[in-house]
Amino acid sequence: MADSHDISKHVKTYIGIFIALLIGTVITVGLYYVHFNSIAVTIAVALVIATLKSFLVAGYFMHLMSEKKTIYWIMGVTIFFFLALVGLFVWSLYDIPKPRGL
Amino acid sequence: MTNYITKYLGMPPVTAAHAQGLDNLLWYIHVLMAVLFVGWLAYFLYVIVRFSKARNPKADYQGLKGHASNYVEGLVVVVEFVLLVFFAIPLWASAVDKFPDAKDSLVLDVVGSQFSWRARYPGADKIFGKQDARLVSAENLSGVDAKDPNAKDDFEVVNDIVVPLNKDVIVNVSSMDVIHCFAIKPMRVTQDAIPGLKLATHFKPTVAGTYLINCAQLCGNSHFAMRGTLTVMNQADYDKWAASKATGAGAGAGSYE
Amino acid sequence: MQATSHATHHDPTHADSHHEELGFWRKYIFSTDHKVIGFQYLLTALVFLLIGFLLIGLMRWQLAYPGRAIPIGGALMEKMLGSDMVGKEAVTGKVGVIMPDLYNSFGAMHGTIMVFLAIVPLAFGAFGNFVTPLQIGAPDMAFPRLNMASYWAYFYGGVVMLVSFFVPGGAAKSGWTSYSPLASVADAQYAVNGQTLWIIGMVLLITSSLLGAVNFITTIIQLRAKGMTWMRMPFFVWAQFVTGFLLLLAFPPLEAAGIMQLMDNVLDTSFFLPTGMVVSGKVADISGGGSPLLWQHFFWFLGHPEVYVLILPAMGIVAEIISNNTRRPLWGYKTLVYSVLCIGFLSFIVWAHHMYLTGMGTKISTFFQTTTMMISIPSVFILTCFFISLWGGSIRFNTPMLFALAFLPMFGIGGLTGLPLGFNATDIYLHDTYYVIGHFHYVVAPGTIFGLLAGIYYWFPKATGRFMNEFLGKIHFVFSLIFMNAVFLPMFVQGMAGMSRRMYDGGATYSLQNTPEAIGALNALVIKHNISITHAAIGLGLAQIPFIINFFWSMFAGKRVTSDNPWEATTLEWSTPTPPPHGNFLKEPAAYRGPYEYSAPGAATDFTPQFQAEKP
Amino acid sequence: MDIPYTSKPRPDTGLYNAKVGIWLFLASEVMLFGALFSSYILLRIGADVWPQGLLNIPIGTFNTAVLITSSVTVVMAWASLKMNNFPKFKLYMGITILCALAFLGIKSIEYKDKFTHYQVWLKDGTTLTGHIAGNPYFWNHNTLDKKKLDHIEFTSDGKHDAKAGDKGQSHPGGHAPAVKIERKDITRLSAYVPAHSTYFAIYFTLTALHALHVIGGSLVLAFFWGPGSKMWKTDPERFTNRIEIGGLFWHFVDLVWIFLFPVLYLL
Ligand code: HEA
Ligand code: HEA
Ligand code: CUA
Ligand SMILES: [Cu+2]
Repeated sequence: MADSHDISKHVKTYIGIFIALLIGTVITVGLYYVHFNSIAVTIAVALVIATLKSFLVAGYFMHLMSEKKTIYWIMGVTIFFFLALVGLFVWSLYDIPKPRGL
Repeated sequence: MTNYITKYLGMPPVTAAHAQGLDNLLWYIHVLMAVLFVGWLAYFLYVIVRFSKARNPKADYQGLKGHASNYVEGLVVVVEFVLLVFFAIPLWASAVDKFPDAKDSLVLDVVGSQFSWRARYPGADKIFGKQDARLVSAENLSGVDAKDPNAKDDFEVVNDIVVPLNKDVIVNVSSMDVIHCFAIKPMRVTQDAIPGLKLATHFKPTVAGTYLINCAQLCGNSHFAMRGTLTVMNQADYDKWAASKATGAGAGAGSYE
Repeated sequence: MQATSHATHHDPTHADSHHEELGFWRKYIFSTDHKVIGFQYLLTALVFLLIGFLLIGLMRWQLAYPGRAIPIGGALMEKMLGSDMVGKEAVTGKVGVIMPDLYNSFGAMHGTIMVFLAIVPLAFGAFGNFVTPLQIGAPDMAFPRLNMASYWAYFYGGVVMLVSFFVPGGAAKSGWTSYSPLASVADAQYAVNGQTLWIIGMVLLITSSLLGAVNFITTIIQLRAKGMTWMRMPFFVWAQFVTGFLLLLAFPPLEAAGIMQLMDNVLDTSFFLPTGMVVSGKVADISGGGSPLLWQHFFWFLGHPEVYVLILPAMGIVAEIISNNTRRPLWGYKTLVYSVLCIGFLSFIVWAHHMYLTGMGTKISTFFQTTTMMISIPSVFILTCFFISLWGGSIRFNTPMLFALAFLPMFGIGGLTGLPLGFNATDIYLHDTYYVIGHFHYVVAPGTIFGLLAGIYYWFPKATGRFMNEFLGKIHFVFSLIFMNAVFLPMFVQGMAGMSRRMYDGGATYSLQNTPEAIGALNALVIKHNISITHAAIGLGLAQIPFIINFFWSMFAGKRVTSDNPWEATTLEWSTPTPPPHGNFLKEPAAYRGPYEYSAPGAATDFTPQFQAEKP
Repeated sequence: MDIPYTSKPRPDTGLYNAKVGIWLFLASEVMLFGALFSSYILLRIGADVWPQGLLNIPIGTFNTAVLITSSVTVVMAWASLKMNNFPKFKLYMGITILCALAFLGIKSIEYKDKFTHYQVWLKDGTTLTGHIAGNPYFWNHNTLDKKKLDHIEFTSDGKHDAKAGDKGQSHPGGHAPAVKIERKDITRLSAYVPAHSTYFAIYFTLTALHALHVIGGSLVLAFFWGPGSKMWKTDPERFTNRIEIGGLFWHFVDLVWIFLFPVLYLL
């Protein structure tokens, strides 16, 4: 377990991440007003930023950067099934044959 | 092939062109199942007699030696693989991808609703009239646009569908309300009817006569009685029937107004 | 037999010196002790098993004799459920005819009750709770209060389900799968209807399972005794571990979908309702834009892992009992463990084999049928290991072993008939026929139920300090085996002949009798099977009477055990006093070896328990 | 025997029980919200039109900031305990709870705006958005029939592209004067409630479920801040663990919002 000296170092990280998160939010909203020409790019950029932010929260606030193996296993399995869920749903939606006829 | 498969599996006779392939696969799988089942059962019965406490008071820590089990497992894997790759996948592909040419086929729109099947025929011009959801009313359930000239010779039948013999039939299956399932068991045809989607299936009847269309998906309290008939008749009779429908009273474009 | 058979400890105060006397309520009703909670699960779930059976009994009556009043209790049923549900015979006017809506309600509730209120609570709630902590050497579950909450969520879920029979319109009637749009259209005229209550009940049941799953997995990860390494865990614990993960990760999507369907029913949203629906000749008053297939995906994303939730614990029980009664180690323990992990993993990516006919393209259905075939391989491995474990054994045919042995071919039939369903081409013909009904009942009824019954007979002495009666047990076994097969074998014949499931009149509408000119319609023999099946189902019900008598009689007057380890077994639960006190173990338990050291060469007895310390 | 590892970590896993428990619980939460997200994707792909810009972005941005703040304060609260500084813990935890309340307050104002904002679909195929005179809640076309109204007084948001919809409440009265719309011209009328469209359906489902998590989480945190904090005196290690667990849940709630905000408000 970390002693209080370590912790005060952590506190600095927390503040840094807090600021990074706020900046991320501002950028996302800013980009919305700027408007990219293509909606796809807008969506991609917004999701990338959100993902980065979530990595910061999960990695540092939730200490995932330095967790135990058991937790990694649990979350790894979960993320895998989550991706299976989304991926196979979307795939199956695109793979519906069209009606036939003239 | 006079059909020992249908006989031993107790299935209805084969009455559509693609049905034999499906039956064959069903047969091979059941042979595999039977071999496994009988083999294991024989082993099982032997073992419980041979190794009962009375016969074998002292158990053996090592148990079975050798690789017999690996061979059995390997065999199952191989057979399943063969059935999958050489039979199931191609069969499905031909059911879903290899559609007959629509020009030479009869194309039908079949719409399920609680609790009947409504089939729309494109008529002599082989083109369906336009449909529009906003036109839907109790009198015009299909929402056909009567102004469209293509709609003039379209006609509809409820529950009693007629198709010509030995000609490909393409059915676009859909539903107005809940999910139904359009099934003609002797033709080995089953397709869910899902509101909001139009799903195509096809078959080629090879035996004239009457068949039952059944709804295979629970759709409400009269699900069990949602029965239609499919009548397969030779081309000449079919043409006569279609002509009478297209111009007959209560059918044709007139009924949409 | 030195260290292993201490005299039994019947004195609870002695066993449990350091805890204060709890009152009746805290001890038996709101207990946090995993063993009491396990027992609560057991009793509640058995009652639901009986209810589920009574429902199907009434349905089977209607299938065998369509339109005939049930022989007894018709008038009472009409009073309770109303005359829309229970009608009169056309000719005689006798009250007690099950109406189509009631048939559909019963069907949906039979499926729901059997799966979610009977088998899962038995397999996971009862056996998981009672046995798992004992087998890994834990004093209790990791979160005892959560455990209690889990039971009560289950209990209330069950109450909601039962209450739903009595609201206007009756209980849910869209199948246990509750497919939209039917689930939103049925009974839409009633503000609070069976469909809505079904979802609320399900949300409670899901909550219960989630709490249970969190608890089980934590317990297995954290509370294993000293020396109980992963590869020394009994196979039963592995099965529970994987089951826990299945529940944990597969259930939440259904909870989400349940919330969405609830909103479709109550707040008029249209998550699962497409644009342009026309219900009874009128364009439906909804915003549209939803997708009925979305519900199906969610349901089967749970539904398929769920079927392994039903079977894996039973396999675990069977493994324990086979090893114990062949007096030799389980063959291929490692193979078993990897197979069960593999099943757990794959079971998340096969779900759409229930949806082949919803208009799937070639690519996606190829994917799903390939994974479906892949998942059958580890099942074959597991069964093979069980079979080979018998080789070289010295088999004792006591009641638990009989049920465990019968499990093997029964599951075999059920599993093998899954194969033609798993190939999408053949599923075109078999989908939604009685072949499917036959397939899954073989796995859940003569399969899982037999496994669970074996478990009850096996652990009963540990839980109560008394044996169940062997004679009654064997009667129960023989008749159950005969009638189970008499019920479910003919279903394959019916399915092959093309009889659809969920048919109120047992397929009479599609029979040759009804339409003599129809080619390939159901013939008289196929229809007649309905009657023989029903008779067999009644026989099956009667065959349970010896069990019920045996269960309660033995609890109070059965033969007392003379040792803490009456079956001369090797796993840790047999080292506790009988019945185990609060806290389970008198001194800290430890595992010194693998779980199945039977007939080890050089050992003094034919079993060397995990808890027996190495000779110095 | 007592249950081991309730506050000390188990040597081989390095974890105490509750930590395994909360992560397992979060795993199931990932699947819960994941399922809703995937429905969002599927509904959106399947939709002919997907409304955009109907939500108030400045308010949403502010709320995001509020939630992020609460997330950092909760981890600071835990760090304070680690550093043995109980008063600071009280302070940070207090801020967290206030943030949670602020978030919920703002969210409920947003909800209320939506419940009184309407869209009418007219016979000629056009639609209008705006307010009905008297700002009633939750009406739809059936309400009109039930109340036997043959027309409504409707203040349109004005000539606008879809974007301006969110200005409805901030410009009461709007740019356009109230107009009278006859019942017979109306095919459909709906407030911005779940039944309005699949967009609002998924919006309300996701945000309400999220709000439930906020409520649940803040109740637990409030307990730790108030009566529960007595444990600091008796069993500080276990109490610190509890704060860590509560914090983990709270971060997860924040994390969900980090995705919800762009997905629902911006895209
Ligand atoms: C415990 C429950 C359980 C189990 C274990 C299984 C196991 C399997 N199931 Fe089943 N299934 C259900 C419960 C279960 N199923 C239910 C409830 C439904 C219907 C739901 C509904 O629609 O209402 C269903 C429906 C269902 C369908 C959909 C059918 C349809 O609706 O059209 C399919 C299709 O692929 C399928 C396939 C399989 C396969 C391939 C397996 C495989 O995992 C099987 C693998 C096992 C083996 C291959 C056996 C191996 C054994 C041996 C080789 C030894 C033999 C020895 C002797 C006989 C002595 N199942
Ligand atoms: C785990 C699941 C499970 C189990 C165990 C069963 C068990 C049985 N089921 Fe069921 N069934 C389903 C799940 C299950 N079923 C599902 C999901 C459906 C589909 C529903 C739908 O269409 O939506 C279905 C549908 C279904 C049908 C088709 C209905 C239709 O399509 O119209 C039929 C028809 O015969 C049937 C029959 C039976 C029978 C005879 C049993 C018997 O095996 C029952 C045996 C049980 C007993 C004999 C009771 C024993 C009691 C005790 C041991 C109690 C002891 C009590 C105390 C000690 C207090 N079931
Ligand atoms: Cu239509 Cu069943
Ligand atoms: Cu399945």
